[in-house]
Amino acid sequence: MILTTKDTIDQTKIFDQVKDDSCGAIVSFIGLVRDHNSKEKVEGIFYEAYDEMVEEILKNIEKEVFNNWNIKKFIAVHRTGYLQVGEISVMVAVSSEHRKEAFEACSYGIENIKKRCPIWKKEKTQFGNDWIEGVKINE
Amino acid sequence: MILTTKDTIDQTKIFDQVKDDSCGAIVSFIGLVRDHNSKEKVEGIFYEAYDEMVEEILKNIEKEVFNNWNIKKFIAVHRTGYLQVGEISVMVAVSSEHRKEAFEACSYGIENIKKRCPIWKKEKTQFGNDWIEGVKINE
Amino acid sequence: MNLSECTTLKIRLFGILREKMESDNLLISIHDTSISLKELRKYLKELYPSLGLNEINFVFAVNKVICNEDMNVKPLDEIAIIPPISGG
Amino acid sequence: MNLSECTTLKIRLFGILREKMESDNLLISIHDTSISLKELRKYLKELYPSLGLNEINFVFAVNKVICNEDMNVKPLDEIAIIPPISGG
Repeated sequence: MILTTKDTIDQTKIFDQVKDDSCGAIVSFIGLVRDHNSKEKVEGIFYEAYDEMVEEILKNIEKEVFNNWNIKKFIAVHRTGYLQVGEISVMVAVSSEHRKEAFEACSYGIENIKKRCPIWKKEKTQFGNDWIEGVKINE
Repeated sequence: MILTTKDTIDQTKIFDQVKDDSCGAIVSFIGLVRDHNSKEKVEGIFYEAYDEMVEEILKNIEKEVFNNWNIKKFIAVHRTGYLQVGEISVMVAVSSEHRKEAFEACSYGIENIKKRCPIWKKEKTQFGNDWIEGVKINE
Repeated sequence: MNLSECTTLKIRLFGILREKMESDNLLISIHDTSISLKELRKYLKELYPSLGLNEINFVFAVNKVICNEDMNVKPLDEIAIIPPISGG
Repeated sequence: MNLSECTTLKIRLFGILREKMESDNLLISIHDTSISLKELRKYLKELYPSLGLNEINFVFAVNKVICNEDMNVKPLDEIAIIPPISGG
């Protein structure tokens, strides 16, 4: 399951969805809005995505993960819109029989979301709103 | 926070405990009772621990993790007693500013729990109850 | 310029670029039925200096795929400028 | 054997060993105030063949730490036999 959403990401619900009786391991990564950046206090972050392209790329990442690792379920969700400190911006959860696969697939998932998904963020601090200088998208 | 417990491990509660406004990343590993082993259907697993020694070792692992990685919180909980298929036997959750540290510390945590904690399991299958052949404990 | 030879490309804008133009899209006219992304890059820099495309390391996505700039785009293609990303 | 020279060691049992002996502990008498783990290993194998210690790759924990078998243990030490583990 992969998607971008404007709704709150409910980690309990995702855990229930990724769970499977045949699996002995679940590894999850949760990205949250931090209360600071390298210089100052952060109040919140606005996330904007090229949704249709993100979903294409998430589909590709999902395929790659199932091709490369023997896992049972893969969930990747990215939120858009304005998020306050402590809210979940992204979650990747993987279930598998054994833990090695789940760790590797989860890590691959989040690394590739970061590198390949057209998503942009604007931080809100007491000094205003700034688009974060990002990195060139990976093909 | 580290402990062994006879109570159900509530992953939502642990997520709330490991969360911190200064953190941008949470990585968690959840171990669950699988419905099968390499040969047959499994109905449940009985976990027995040398609790006092496990807690000593978990304390050491916790110290090592904080010495080696720049993380905010580390939680490791291992359950004992009889668990049915799908129940959580062990959970390791780590929060940190950035994801790399959380992934590495979480993986280190579960690998070392597996290698160093005096815990034993007995599987219940339709053919009876069998202590699982384990590995020599790592000093 | 013979207007009958012009076609219109729609180019999607995101993030800082969308904000600078106060628009989700740029509509630009080209003097042919297609144009290479390389030419489009040059053209956009000339036509919209306020986008600041000289200062950012952007790429083009065509039909949701990052493309080599030798490629030609046509009016029905979904074209987007992808400025440096910062998701996660 | 002079009983006044004997001391008692308590050895904790877990898992398959606890089940085999139907007890959480073994109480064994030694003819001295201490004994090396190496000697204890030999002694236990002779004394309790039903534990099957020849068949498993066990180690000793003394006061919750895995110890080298050159070490001597005394009655107040918390001694445990640690059969192969399978936690997680």
